[in-house]
Amino acid sequence: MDKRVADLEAALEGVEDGMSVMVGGFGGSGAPIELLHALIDRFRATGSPGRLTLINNNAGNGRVGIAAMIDAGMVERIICSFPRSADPRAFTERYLAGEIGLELVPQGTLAERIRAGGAGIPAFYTPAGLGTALAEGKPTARFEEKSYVLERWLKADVALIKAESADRLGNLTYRRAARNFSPLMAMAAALTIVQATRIVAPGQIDPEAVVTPGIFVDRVVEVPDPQQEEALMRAGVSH
Amino acid sequence: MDKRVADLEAALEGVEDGMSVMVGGFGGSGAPIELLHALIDRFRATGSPGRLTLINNNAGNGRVGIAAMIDAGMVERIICSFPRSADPRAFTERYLAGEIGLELVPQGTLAERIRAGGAGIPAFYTPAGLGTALAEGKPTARFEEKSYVLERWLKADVALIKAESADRLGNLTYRRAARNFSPLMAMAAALTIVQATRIVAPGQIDPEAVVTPGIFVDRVVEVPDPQQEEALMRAGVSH
Amino acid sequence: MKDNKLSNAQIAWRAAQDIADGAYVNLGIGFPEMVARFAPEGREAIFHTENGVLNFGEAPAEGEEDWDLINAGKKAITLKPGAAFFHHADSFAMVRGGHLDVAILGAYEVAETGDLANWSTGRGGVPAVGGAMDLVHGARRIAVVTEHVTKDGRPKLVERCSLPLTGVGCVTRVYTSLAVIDIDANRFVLREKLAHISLEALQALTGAKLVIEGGVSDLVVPEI
Amino acid sequence: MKDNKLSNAQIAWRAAQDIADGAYVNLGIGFPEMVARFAPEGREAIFHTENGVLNFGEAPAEGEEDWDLINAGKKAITLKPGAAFFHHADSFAMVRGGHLDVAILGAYEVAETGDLANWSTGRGGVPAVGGAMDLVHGARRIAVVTEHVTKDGRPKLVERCSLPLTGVGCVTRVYTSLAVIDIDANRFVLREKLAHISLEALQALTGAKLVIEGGVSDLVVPEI
Repeated sequence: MDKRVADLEAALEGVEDGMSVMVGGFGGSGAPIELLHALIDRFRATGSPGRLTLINNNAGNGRVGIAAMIDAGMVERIICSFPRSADPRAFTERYLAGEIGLELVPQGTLAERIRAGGAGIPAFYTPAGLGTALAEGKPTARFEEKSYVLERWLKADVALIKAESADRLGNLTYRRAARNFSPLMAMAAALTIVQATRIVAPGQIDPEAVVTPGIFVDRVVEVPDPQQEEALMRAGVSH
Repeated sequence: MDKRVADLEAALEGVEDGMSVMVGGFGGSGAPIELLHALIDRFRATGSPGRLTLINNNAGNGRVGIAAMIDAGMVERIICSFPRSADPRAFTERYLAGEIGLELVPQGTLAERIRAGGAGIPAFYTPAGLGTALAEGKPTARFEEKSYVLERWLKADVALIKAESADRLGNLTYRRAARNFSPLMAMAAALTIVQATRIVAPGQIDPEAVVTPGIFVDRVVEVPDPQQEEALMRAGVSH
Repeated sequence: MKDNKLSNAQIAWRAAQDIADGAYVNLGIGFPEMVARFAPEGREAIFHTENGVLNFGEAPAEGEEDWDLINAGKKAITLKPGAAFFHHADSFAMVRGGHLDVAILGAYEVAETGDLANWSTGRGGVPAVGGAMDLVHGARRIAVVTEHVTKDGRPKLVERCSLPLTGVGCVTRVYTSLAVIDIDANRFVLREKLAHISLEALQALTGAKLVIEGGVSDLVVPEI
Repeated sequence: MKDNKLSNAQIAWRAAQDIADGAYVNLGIGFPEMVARFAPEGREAIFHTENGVLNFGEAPAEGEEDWDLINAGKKAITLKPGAAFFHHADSFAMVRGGHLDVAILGAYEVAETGDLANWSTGRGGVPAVGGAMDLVHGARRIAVVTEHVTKDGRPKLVERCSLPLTGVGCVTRVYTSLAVIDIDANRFVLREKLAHISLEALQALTGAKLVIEGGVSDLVVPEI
């Protein structure tokens, strides 16, 4: 079993028009910049993949990563909890022009919906959002005299993940707070594509320290010295 | 903040008659033998705590640990997935005599109910048990043409956990497959009591490798060279 | 004291005095983050951030940032010994599961019923909610730090919120630039106020009745 | 071949031949565990056990057991390079979430509808279910390995299960001591049978109609 692929293009094979794509990261921490930029390059060269639904905590920052995908016109809709950022122009302009869809989800509900998608739990009750505009129209139920909102699982066609270490079986570790949504998204996508800062031999990752077991991973591509969204932003880089 | 306590007696303070007690472990791996035996010793000396509801994957083996608690007459009811074992006498005799209650729960549902208890999810849908005797009387619902059973969270008054390393803040690691239910139970109990094979200084456990963050832990007692249920069993030990 | 009211730092200081030793605390994005600076001597609070860190410390020096080590406001942080990383589902298990002792949040409006509005100005633009709707139902105690009135002088403490709600009946204490107010049985109960403000003046700046119960202390904070 | 039927090891061998390279596999407690011994040359399967291990290997030598390293049957195992530990909720996320390619389970009865009964003999005693009810709804393919008939000669493949069900409509292939049978559209479709057994004899040992569709091959296994 060898989930390694040679390059970003091979890693992204099969990401097509109209797909739902989970993108790991919280702000710039954990954003798989090289995978995103390779997808943009393909879109610019071939016109595909377009009409994507992105699932991320945020909606991009500056002119790189998710923001650059929006700028390129690849994104039809975003499911996120917090579409504001230091430089939210890309999303804001399209959103106010009615050119991009938004499903706003409370952050904990977003995380739990993705986990549920990966764990085979089609629906669960949560107190979050109860009595607010974000729960309008959703079923509610009472348990022990408290009311809760019924929320559905969230799955995706593809997950794009940035990891720290990986082996050929797809076992992953993450770097510090770059972990965030990535282990959940790896579980919830039909095709989980990982860029890892380093690929090591099986056994080199302590079995106790594996955060994402390989069963959740389909492809791994090594990207040494990955770019960091926040650093690119501050350097004024556009992709 | 210092969650360390001096000895097993101090660790177990407040475990009282009629409480629900989650006990970490799967068979002998992860069973907190010293905590259980200290509780038995207290029961023998004082007649308390009795009438306990135990939550564990199993229902004891041989004459130690949970089986010894049953033998001692402390256990009113067990919630578990698999009450059979190599030597299930303690449970089997009392169960067939109608002297102990049993709530049988599919193993994945048991794990998820405990996680839900810890995560503030009062109920969730699962396919497990659908159309079987174990789902009788439970609400069902259809999602995307498939039916699911509604299951409720499971919480407890106390969790008794065996960890490998701990620090004074309650951060924990486990040893190999002894992890099993313990991280979930630590989340789901009002009072989480941990016996750790070694207590280390804060920072000695890599923040990336913490399995149970200290927020879920109330007390830690050091038990070097802990006994292993399977080994005790094979040596014919009775407590 | 500028303009006869507390600065944000002073409001944060006052809120910090109510954090018990050993408390697990989540601070909202922006001004509530300042609370962490004022933990009273001898008390150790452990701070949680939604994006998967427990026990983080001060911001690093400029130029020393690691952008994989940030808080929910995307600001660079540092770690204290005994920190832990975890993924978002575990992070919100801590929140939703009732494991945090207190969350201290900002507000657009707080109602005497404990309703909180702090995510949408209702004026169009881009809505954003983040973790606020989970926090208000998760932490054992929800406190708010806020100016007593809006920039144009309208009350932020009201009978019923006019803006989209974050949570219903969740706030139990409000630290404002003028007062400390508990919410109890759908009433604003005044606990402390700045000495120089009369009850009448404070009531005039408040959009719902201020109840007095068991006495009102002076709100005293250091110059910061 | 003893008694003109396959041994458990031979049934397990046959089941192993259908495991694809790179498959993630869960094996039921007891006789299904033998499947792991017969992975075909050149194919690498990764075995999952409910109690939180991926990529475990053979049993250790006697005396070398680490009782914190066991499988769901509480038997000592070893690790292969690239193994991972995880807690029970993550383990059953793998199961319930459809991440396993195949689960190979034992059976008391299998119905032509794909219903499986393997957890309770319905005769009183102590019931125990373990992870079976999760596995039957989780793995992408549910196969059964079993004797073709019970010890007292009654069919284990039936029209409707008489024992308490583990899962409804979940099994798609059955490897017995006499045959390999697919379950398709609520029918037992015979794929392979031992050469020396006539169709009529096999049908007589089976509690529901055996459908022939596209030919029946000889069931050929090595002496083990």
